[in-house]
Amino acid sequence: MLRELKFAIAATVASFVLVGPMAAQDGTPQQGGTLNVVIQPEPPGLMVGLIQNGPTQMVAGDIYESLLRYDANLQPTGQLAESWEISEDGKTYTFKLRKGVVFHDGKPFTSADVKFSMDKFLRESHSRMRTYMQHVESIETPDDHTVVFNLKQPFGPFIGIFEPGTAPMIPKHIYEGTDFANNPANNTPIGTGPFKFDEWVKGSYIHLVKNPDYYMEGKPHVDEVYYHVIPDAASRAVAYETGKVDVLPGGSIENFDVPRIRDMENTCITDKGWEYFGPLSWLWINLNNKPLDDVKVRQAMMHALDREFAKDALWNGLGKVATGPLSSSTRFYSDSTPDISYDPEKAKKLLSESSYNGETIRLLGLPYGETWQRWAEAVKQNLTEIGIKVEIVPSDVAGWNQKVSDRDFDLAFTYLYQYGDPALGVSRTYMSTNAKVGSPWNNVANYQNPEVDKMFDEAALMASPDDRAAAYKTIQDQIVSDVPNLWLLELGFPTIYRCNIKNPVNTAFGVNDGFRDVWIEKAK
Amino acid sequence: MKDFWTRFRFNRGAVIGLVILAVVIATAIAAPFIFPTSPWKMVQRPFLPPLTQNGLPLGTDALGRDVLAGLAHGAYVSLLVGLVSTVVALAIGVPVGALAGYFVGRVDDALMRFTEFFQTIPSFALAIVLLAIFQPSLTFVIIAIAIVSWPPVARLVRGEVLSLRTREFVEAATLQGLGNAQIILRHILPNALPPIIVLASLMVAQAILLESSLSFLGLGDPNIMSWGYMIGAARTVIRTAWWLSFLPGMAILLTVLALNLIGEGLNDALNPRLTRKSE
Amino acid sequence: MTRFILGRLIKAGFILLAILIFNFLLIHAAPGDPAAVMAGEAGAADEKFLADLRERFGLDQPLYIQLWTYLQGAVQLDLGFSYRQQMPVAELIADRLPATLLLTGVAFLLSLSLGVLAGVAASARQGSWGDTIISTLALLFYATPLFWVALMAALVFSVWLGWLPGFGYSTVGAGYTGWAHALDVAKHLVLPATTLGLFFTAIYMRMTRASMLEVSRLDFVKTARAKGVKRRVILRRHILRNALLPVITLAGLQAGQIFGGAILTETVFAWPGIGRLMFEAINQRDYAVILGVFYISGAMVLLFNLITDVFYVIIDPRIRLTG
Amino acid sequence: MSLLSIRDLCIALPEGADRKYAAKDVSFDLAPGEILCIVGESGSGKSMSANAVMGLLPQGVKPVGGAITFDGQEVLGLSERQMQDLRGRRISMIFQEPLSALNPLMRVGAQIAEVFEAHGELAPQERRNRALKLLEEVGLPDPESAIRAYPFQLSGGQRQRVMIAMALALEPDILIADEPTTALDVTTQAQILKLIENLRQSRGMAVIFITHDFGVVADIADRVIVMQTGEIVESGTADEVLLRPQHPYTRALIDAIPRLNQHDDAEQPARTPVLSVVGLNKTFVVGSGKLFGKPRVVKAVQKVSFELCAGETIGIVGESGSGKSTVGRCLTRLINPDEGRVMLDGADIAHMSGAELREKRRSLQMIFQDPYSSLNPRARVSRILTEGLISYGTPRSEALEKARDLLGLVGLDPSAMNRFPHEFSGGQRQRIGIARALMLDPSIIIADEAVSALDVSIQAQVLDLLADLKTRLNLSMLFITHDLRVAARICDRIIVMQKGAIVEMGPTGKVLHDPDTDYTRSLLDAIPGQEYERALAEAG
Repeated sequence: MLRELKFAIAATVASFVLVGPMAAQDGTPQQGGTLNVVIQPEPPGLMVGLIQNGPTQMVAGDIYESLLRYDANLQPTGQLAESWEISEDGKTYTFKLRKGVVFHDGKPFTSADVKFSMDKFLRESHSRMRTYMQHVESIETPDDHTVVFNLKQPFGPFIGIFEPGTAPMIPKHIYEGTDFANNPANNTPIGTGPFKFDEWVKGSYIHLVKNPDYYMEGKPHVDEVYYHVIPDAASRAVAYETGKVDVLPGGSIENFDVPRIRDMENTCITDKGWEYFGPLSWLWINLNNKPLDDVKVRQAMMHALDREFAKDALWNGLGKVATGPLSSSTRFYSDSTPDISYDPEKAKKLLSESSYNGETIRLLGLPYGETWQRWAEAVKQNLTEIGIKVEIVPSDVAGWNQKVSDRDFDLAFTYLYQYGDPALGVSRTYMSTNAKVGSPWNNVANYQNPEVDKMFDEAALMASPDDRAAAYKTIQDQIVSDVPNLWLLELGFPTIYRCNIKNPVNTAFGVNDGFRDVWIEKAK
Repeated sequence: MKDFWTRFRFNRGAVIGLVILAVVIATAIAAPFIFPTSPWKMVQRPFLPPLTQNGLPLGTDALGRDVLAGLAHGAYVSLLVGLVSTVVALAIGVPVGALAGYFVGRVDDALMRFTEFFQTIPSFALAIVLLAIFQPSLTFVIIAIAIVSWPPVARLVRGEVLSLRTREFVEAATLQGLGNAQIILRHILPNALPPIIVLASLMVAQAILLESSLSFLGLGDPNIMSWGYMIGAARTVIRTAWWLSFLPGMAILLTVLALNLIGEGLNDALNPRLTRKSE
Repeated sequence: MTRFILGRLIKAGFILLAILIFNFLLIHAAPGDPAAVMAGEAGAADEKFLADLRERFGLDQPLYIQLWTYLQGAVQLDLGFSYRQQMPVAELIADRLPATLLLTGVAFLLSLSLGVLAGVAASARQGSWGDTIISTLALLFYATPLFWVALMAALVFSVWLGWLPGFGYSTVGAGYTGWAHALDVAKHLVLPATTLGLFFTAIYMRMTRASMLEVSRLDFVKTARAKGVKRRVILRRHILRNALLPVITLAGLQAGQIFGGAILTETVFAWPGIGRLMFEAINQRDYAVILGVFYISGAMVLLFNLITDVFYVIIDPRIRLTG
Repeated sequence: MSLLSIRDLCIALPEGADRKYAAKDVSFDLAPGEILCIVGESGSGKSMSANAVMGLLPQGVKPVGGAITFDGQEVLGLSERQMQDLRGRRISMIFQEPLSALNPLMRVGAQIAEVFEAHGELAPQERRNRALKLLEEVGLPDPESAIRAYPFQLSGGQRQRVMIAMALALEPDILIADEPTTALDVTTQAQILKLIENLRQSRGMAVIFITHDFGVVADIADRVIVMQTGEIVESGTADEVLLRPQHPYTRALIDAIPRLNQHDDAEQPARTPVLSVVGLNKTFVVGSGKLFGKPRVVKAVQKVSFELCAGETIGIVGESGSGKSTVGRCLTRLINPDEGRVMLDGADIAHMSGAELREKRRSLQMIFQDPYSSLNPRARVSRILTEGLISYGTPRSEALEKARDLLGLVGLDPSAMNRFPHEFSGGQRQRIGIARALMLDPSIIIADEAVSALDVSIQAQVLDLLADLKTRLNLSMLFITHDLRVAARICDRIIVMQKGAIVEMGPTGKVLHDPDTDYTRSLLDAIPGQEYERALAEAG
């Protein structure tokens, strides 16, 4: 019977085509218009150098820029940098900056700002950047429009970090010598981006206006952008239907609502624009707890999970079933890892051979809304079917963080970004050096495998991409056979928008890269 | 007792309420036998509308689970929460009120200030906080509800005791050499009972509402299928499958309505003085 | 009279203080380190990051010091700083409070006036079909889960019929001003206010009806009849005025309830008030905000009680002249 | 011709009442300017007939037969509008409880003016002046301020005067007074009665006066109707009915009236005091409920000292608020006295507590006023009687045994044991109360208004019972009452209290017949029906 229902869902999924960004490119841009976008939750602030959560990045993507952009295949293109080159030994990166770029307050943007941003500001207040910058020996600014990064040793992923969310360019003249965190300017962010900050009515909306002195001819096309704060998923759906908003970024409405919205008049949907983040969801397994330390139990659980069903019933068939620790859009992804597909029979068999006898497994759900709750319920049901006792442990965001940090769980939902490169987004969750209790984003499972540690270290510092590819292949095979986590899905977050809005998504960052190229086609 | 029944039956609403409640209770008890498989079992295609599939008269929810089974098991939870939390609330409120009313003066002041805090804090908000603190398991849901719903009991009981303690039969009891405990338990409380019973019946109703509101906000016990949970879960799909929110809502409405009707019936029967239809 | 009010104010002050301490301890007993939460939102964290946060928000201080500093602030309406929202709590609340006051205020007045009217109408024709209908409706409202009505209302009137906006406070970007704006807000207010008001309308109606019938049995009503006063006059001048007293008391007690209801209504209708702020804050373990909202709501409720007390006193000479 | 004539009036009670008719075949006439008294015990339907005239019967109670003709006009058939016009203008009414009969939220003036307004008389400012005049006429001190006062600010008597003023506003032909003085003190009662009498004369207004008190009847009635369970058993001129009653029921009632001079003045043998009270003080602080609300201090009991001897009965009399009941409660420690000693065979129970007090208090029991609230409605008689004894350690069986005996003693059937209070009549309940008091074989009984709530006939029986028990068990009794007649009936000595202090104390005969203080004298003079009593005495 479950079969039959699969077909049913598969059918509904097949019935619509994903409209890729390419499709949206055609036609000549028209000027003007207002862009109404949903944002949620309300960002704590817009100064992306201090805060890097989703909503902040989304808005900041319009205000701030970095040196580069990345297309859907994570290939760098120019933004504030016209050109760049990497030395043979992979230790020197030289960027040539665009001329005539000014901040929103009219002050010119120069290499000094780059050095200040990377060396001072971000080192101090951007935790992810802090780790990246450890590889940087020194930053030189031979002239106003040249920046040279000298690395201690080759660091493959380095070229992948120059995006607004990671390396935003911050105005030196405003922040130098101030207390960054409490600088009043944080409330009126100043960047070089296509849009300027206008006003922010807390709990209601954020208003950006076109930056008239933007350095790219004729861009941006739209006059203003409203980010509407609507706390409740259902209301967000209503907002789109009643025409109050025109763009629903990934995850802003409940997945259950997607099909209905998707089928509306003049509505396009795409799951592109997440290639850089490559959000991968999985269940942490607390390897410190019996019987989870038994690989047979873990394998049994892995095969018990009907992830196809989850994808179809909960994610509208968007995204992919994960095959291992890397998401398929991440560099050096290998598609030939050992099989971990749904197979209840095999699961039962493995379980019977394993050391499991009737312990209750505590499953910690992710407090990010309906879909995740349902998912937890589904997983619980899956595991119950093969004879594992499961109890869902509820929690709010705070509780979840606490429990995961303290390793107070048996299984815990999570999903993390991979930032395009295993060295940036993957190794952190599998290296024993990173298994310290106290953070919910390191090697929470406490997976200990010296082999893997070693290979990760080496792979990160290899200069040649091919060598890295080979190294990561073995790593993936090894990890998958150890099953330290139960990998679920490469999440497909759909961006939904009115079809007369062109180019909402055209980089690996999707809407987070700002609406520089967006234009609205007036109804004829 | 007999005339209690005659008076109770005199109120048609109360009888209707009694019937509805009886049905709900029956379902709650019978649920495990009619729907032996857990209400969480995914039995069919998601979002099956009602009356489209044999064996699934009310269709399925977002994960293809039997809605009817959910409702049946939910009835059990709602009633349980309603009753237990009310009992707990009474267990707190009656002593507090009784002591305050009987030992007037300082004791009274202290206890009543204490009660006032709980009344001043918006109780629903408090319930949320409490549940955020103790993570939401059925037990804590019940406790939280009890904690926010005892003050009215205390006030009511206090008022009753206050007026009863000066009654001559209480003074007589004192002269007869009875101890305070005996006087409170055997002479005062029994006479304060009718209004308490009435209030209790209404409290059960309120508790059920509160529970549903809490699990609607996702603060219920996630391992338990309750009506509030069903609405909360179905809320996001209200546009595509409105019946998923509608049906459990009706269930709550009917149950609470029934309890209120019964409450009024009890009121008419137990406190003839305040009776609504007194000619 | 002024004495009476002064007394009440002082008492209210003490209650508020107690509430502050109580809440502070209560909420700090909660699991979930705010720094961790915030780090969570930042999408990544290392020890330094967390340490910085803890330090920045004084979370590294011992509890009693945090309490003391909080109390000191609270007295001068400095309710602390919300790391989550990067704003002083007082400002946050100040931003959201008007919306809530508008919502609850309107809902309250609506329910009170409607409730009393209906109650009077019902009691005046006790046992008539009109009475039956009103009473039954009241029972229904009284028994419906608030959030459910809200959902259904949004579904029917906003989605299916498209008569009224289903969420929000005003049409964003419409740039209305003056009356246009007021009208716009009013439109948005209709659904939330009515759904929030329904339950209380029911309560007040039942209360009014009951107490009208109660009073109409008292001797002085008979006296009035013996004087040959007309039925309508008796109803208005003698029965209603006396019957209102308990209703007012009840209304005072209901203040807190309405506020709780606002949390649900505001979340369903995306009404940008402190009810919603509160719920978000609790999910975020935003201590400062939770405490702030509790504090303010407590104050509001007390103030409200005071107003009703004063009102009561104005109507009832027995208290005014002996109090 | 008669102003009002009632013929064969039948008033039906709603379903499930104890009897079918509130009033049956009631017929009488009322001539202009005469005072007709309707006498009867509670539940005799005396006020129903009067209410019927006003069309003010309680819900569910309705006239089913007969005719009421007022001034040649048939009243029963009239529409509500027509009745409204009649009420207040032609016929007006005053009630028993003047406090609850006035709207607590309206100023006195407004309530009087309302009468004119209701009947569209006078211009608004005129109305106030008239109200003022009326208040003067009914003898309210300082009408100027009274007119602005709220009911709760006036004394009981003043309120009743206001009621009367209201009733007189439009100079009606008939005033119906329903137990108008029952809730008042004797002195006040006397004044109100005089007022009504005067008004009748000055205005030639007819009065229907409903009461249970033959004394009052004797003082004001021209003609009397005696009612029993809804029917008129006797009627006639005051003299006929009061001095030459024909119907046995009437006779019984009249015999039951306690006589002022009906007490033995036999010189008391010197007795040993069992209870001596010295310098008892108690002050209440009221109105201090709210912060800053200036507390009012009431000196309820001031320096009260007296001795109660074995086998003696002392009556404590006084008007409401004189502190007589407080004394009783202080002695039993239901209220704790501020100062003073209460010596009970050698020990001062005023300053005892805990077990000691409990032990001592055994020998000091009370009989309460209200037979309805003095028995726990949810306890069987057996429990009511025995639990005290059991709590003192007596075995259950023994206690039950004793309870049965006592029931017999107070004249109840032992089968009463396992019934609930509500199954008994008022008199029977009072007997149960007495039995309860005797369970712990006390040496002293304090009876607080023990018979005030009872109808005369029952009152007599209970008084006899008490007297009898007292002698049989050699009890000492403290008899607290507002009714001098009752006191006269069973007391050896009488203490008169006023404003918390003892104003006079002495042998009953002395106090009643040549009192030392004016206050006592005023009390005595106020007692209604004294000439009548003499008349009766002469008639033998």
